[in-house]
Amino acid sequence: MSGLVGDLVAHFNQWITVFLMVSGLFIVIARGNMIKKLVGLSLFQTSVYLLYIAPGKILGGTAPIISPRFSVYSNPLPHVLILTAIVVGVATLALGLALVVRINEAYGTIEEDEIFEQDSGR
Amino acid sequence: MQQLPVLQVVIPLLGALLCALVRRPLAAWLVATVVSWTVPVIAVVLLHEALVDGVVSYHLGGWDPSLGIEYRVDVVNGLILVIVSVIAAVIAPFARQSVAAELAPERVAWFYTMYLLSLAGMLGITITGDAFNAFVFLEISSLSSYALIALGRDRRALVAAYQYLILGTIGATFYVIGVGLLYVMTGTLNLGLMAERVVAVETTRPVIAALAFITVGISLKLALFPLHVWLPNAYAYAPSTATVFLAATSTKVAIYLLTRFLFFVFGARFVFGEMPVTPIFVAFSIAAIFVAATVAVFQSDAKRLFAYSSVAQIGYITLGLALATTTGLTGGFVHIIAHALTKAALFMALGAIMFRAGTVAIDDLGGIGRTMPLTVAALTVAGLSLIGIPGTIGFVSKWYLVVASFEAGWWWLAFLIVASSLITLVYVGRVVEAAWFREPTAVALAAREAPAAMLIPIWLLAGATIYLGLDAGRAAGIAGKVAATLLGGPQ
Amino acid sequence: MSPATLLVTALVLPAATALLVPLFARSPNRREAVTLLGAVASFAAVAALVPPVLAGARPAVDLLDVLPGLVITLALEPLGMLFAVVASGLWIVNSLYSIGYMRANDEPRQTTFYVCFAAAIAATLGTAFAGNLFTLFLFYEALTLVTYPLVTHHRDEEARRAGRLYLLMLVGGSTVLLLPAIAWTGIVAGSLGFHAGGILAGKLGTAALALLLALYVFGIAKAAVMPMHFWLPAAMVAPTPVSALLHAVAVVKAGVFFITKVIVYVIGVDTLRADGAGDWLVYVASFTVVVASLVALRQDHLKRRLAYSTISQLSYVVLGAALFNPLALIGAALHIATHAVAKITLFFAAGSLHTAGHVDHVSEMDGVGRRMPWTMASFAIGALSMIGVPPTAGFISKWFILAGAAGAGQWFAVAVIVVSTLLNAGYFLPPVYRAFARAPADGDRGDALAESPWPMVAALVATAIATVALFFFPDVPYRLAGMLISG
Amino acid sequence: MRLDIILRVTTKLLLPLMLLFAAYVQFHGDFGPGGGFQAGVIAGATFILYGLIYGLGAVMRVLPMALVETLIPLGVLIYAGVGVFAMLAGGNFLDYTRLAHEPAHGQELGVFLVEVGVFVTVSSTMLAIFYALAGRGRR
Repeated sequence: MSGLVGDLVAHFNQWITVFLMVSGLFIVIARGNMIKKLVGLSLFQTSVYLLYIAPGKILGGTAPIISPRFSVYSNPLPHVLILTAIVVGVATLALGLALVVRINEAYGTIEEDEIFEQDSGR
Repeated sequence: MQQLPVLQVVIPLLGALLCALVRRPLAAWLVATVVSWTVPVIAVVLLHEALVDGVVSYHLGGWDPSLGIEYRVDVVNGLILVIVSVIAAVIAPFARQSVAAELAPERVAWFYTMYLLSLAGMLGITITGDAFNAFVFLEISSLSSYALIALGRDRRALVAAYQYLILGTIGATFYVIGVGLLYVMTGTLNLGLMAERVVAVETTRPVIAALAFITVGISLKLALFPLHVWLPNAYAYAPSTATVFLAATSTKVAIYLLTRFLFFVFGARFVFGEMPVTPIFVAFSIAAIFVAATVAVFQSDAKRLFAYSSVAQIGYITLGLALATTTGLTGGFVHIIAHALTKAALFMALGAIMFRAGTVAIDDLGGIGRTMPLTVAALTVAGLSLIGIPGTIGFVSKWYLVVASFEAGWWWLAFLIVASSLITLVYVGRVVEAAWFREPTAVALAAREAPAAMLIPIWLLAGATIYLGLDAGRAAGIAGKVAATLLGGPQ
Repeated sequence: MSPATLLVTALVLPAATALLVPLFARSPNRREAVTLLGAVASFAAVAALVPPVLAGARPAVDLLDVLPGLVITLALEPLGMLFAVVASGLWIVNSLYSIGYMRANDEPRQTTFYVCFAAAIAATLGTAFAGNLFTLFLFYEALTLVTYPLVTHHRDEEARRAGRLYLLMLVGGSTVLLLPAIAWTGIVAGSLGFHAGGILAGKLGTAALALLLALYVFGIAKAAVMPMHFWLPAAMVAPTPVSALLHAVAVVKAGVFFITKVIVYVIGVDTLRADGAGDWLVYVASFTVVVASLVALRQDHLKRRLAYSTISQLSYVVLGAALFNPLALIGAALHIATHAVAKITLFFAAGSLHTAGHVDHVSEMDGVGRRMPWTMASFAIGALSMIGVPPTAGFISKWFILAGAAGAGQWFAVAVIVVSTLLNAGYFLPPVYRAFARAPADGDRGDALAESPWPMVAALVATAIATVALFFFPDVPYRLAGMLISG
Repeated sequence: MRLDIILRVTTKLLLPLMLLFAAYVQFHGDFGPGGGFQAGVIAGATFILYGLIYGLGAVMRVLPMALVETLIPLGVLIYAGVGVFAMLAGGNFLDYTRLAHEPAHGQELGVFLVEVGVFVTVSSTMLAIFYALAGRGRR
């Protein structure tokens, strides 16, 4: 039992990642509200940021700026990658929101089932 | 000459910026045309170099591949570059009138901006040798294609774009999760180095999870059944030009990326020998071929019909990959060429009909062959290629797939492949029969033959399906080299 | 010209005609002159090939390398020669007939009609000249596609439904069954070429060989072996010239020609006879012969009766080939020619009746023989040939098949031929009897009947004469058929 | 006077500080955490805050939509321009070492220019998104 708890604690960052990932995905699938879906999508993407950043941290390492006082640095590459991923996430969210705004103007609702109902009725 | 690999991506990128800056419809179209006609030249030169030298490598910023991004062209992605850029070049002259007719004038320049961004993204995914860079390009092309789709006239285009955005983002995120796991295990993002290092750790759980994440993620982007739900609406409601471009190229690029990971990074021995990828892919491909084709039969909108047909046709390509033999892969890659040409021709013909008649509902198209004979004739030729009638390139790919099934000892698969042509015959027949053999409707009588700027591209593509079907040696030869490269990779 | 050049020319001429005809769409006279000219020129080119072939020449041309192993090749052999002569020769007569028929019936879209017709002949000659299975398959498919617009010529719902059935059954058969059969053959034999004695000897077991043969026989739906026959009666909605040349001669004969070629040059007669893998084919063909005749008995619509008769007669050819016996094989090859001239005569007569007074049913034929003597006399000759009564061509081919069956000790096949001859008489003699012996029907229609326009009458008399002539001068077809055996 | 006077005054006080901080983050990117992206977001937020408090019209007078729409591609153009310039100078795309006579200086210059490009694009993109969403229904 202590082994399991030990595993849980040792890999706590991964557990958080998994939790964020699954809950984000769940929201995307389970909610019919288009804004909520986008929120879930963002949560899902955020979990990936954590997935990349966490292994980049090296215990005892410092910010990767070369200085004679330090010899151990964190891996800078994941940060750079995730900066890019964040930009992508922002762009996706912005585009998604813009679409939702226009969908709301066109249909008068942002609930998916109501929209499908309107389209099938035509 | 040495700078060609990066120019392949930078030129459309600069073109997109230029389009955004000029904001005048005609000027934006001119920029798009110049760019679209430049990229295939570069792609052909690159493919030629790859055929002669094996691999063309380019280090961005002069960094070593272990640190920086490498652009790497071999026969496999050289071929895809040529396909994507040639389709773009053929679309350019077609686009001007079609886009002008379907979009408000102030949006035209944005359309070309998005179109060129999407092109840059696709060429980037194809050419890059860096897993994360591929993700960035994937998102560039995806985001711009969401915008392209949302520019459609119908309000359903917005919902289609939204759905595609949600599913596309999930797919891309799955991919990036897989890449992250691989990065943790191998310490590199360079595909070549990854391939070398993954062998030692291939049985570990993170690597197997990475394989699963990447496969599922890219399968979403390439619309492998049953992850295809975004595709029919997206293609049906996008502006005609966008449909042509996306249908002909975007799924092919995703398939390339999947191929690169399955055969090059993970290696065919591991993926198909030790993991149960073949049965899974064969099952889903067969399901795609039959289910999507059957759904296509019952569509009332020609664009939607051919969109479902795309899902079915992708099934043939993934089937070829799943067989993982030289013949199967050759068939798959010939089908990539075949489907790109055929679908581009079909959607272009529909775009021309949309331009002249304002509708592509099958009931409205009755007898339109009388007023637009050349357009409908091209549609018919492309339809024959879709069915796989001998003498067209569609036959060549199916021939390879049938032979590959026999070679694998799966005679039932050969029968399923040919039996599926029958469903294709039915849905192509519905459109063709309506267009030629019904009394003209009012809409059809009011239409006129499409302008030359549309007819010439349409017939170039339709002619190519026949030419490559009769002189298939060259296309099949390159596809065969691709297959050999993929199977004889660095494993 | 060398035989090889002639071969290509003979193929190119009808194709060129198809391309030229639309240029004269505005002027019907010139358009039809082009068609006739093309027909005569094509026949001349084909006929010029006969002497060299009889002298033993086997011209061959490689046209295109599609893929390694898939080459479009033309190669002439005796059976193909026979088929090509029949198809191109009857095209001339048929063009003449079409001119009369299409004008007299005010048919729409005549340009499309002539274009597709010429294209269909080009595809037919392509199948006749094909030098390997792939080329044969290519032209076979092309033939389906170019005849599809002809079947749906009337563009109404009935025609469209017939067209759908036509495409689905023919393309369905060829892609689902025939294509895998060809691929299988290619993989097993390592070649798709035609060789005397076959290319599969000793390469497949009995069961596999039987399956392969079944794939071919049923995949080649144009041969209309039951149950792949449904398309043929449906295709009768087309204008009569189409039914006459395509669905009595070119299209269906392409089917039985294909099957015969497969039996002789791909699987090999000796292989099949020794192995017993093809014995079932006798029964399937016999079944079709008898059942199609029985159905024909019950048809009142004349063209449909002719269609079922065609199904029955086609299986004579299959039966002849399936006996795996030299005499029967000669009979099968001859039957391709003899049935063609006789059946086209019958269809011409049916079209003539339709044109003259919309007489489409057997029950309406009372007394028409007195009003339309030329038409009905020719019809009678065609009918006699179908039954196999001397002095008509049908007798010769039937005789050879019968002799082959008897020689091979296939008494079942002999019985089938005898029974079917009786059935043939049962459904072909009543119309003849009604036409000549019964009094005309009451009402004004019977009085208004008169012979059709002269091009139609000329055409149908010509084919009737040919039917008789072939009985007295069967030399050239017989020698060609004989070469099929000697190789 | 409206009741939001406290907000208005505080905002006026905050704005210059925010812009200054953006500039700090931008230029300090060489020595510590920071860079064009972060600075761009801060600068963008400055204008968005101004717009939120003083209305869309006020901020659009400072930075009109047309200008913002030009700035977005311009920033990318700066980045791509640096890359292409490196190519013209004989190196590979984005090979900063070619930008100055000395490789180290070239690196510094290259990174600086690219970060400027990033700053321009990011800040104007943030603003464009704000305009696009906030401006719906007012036209």
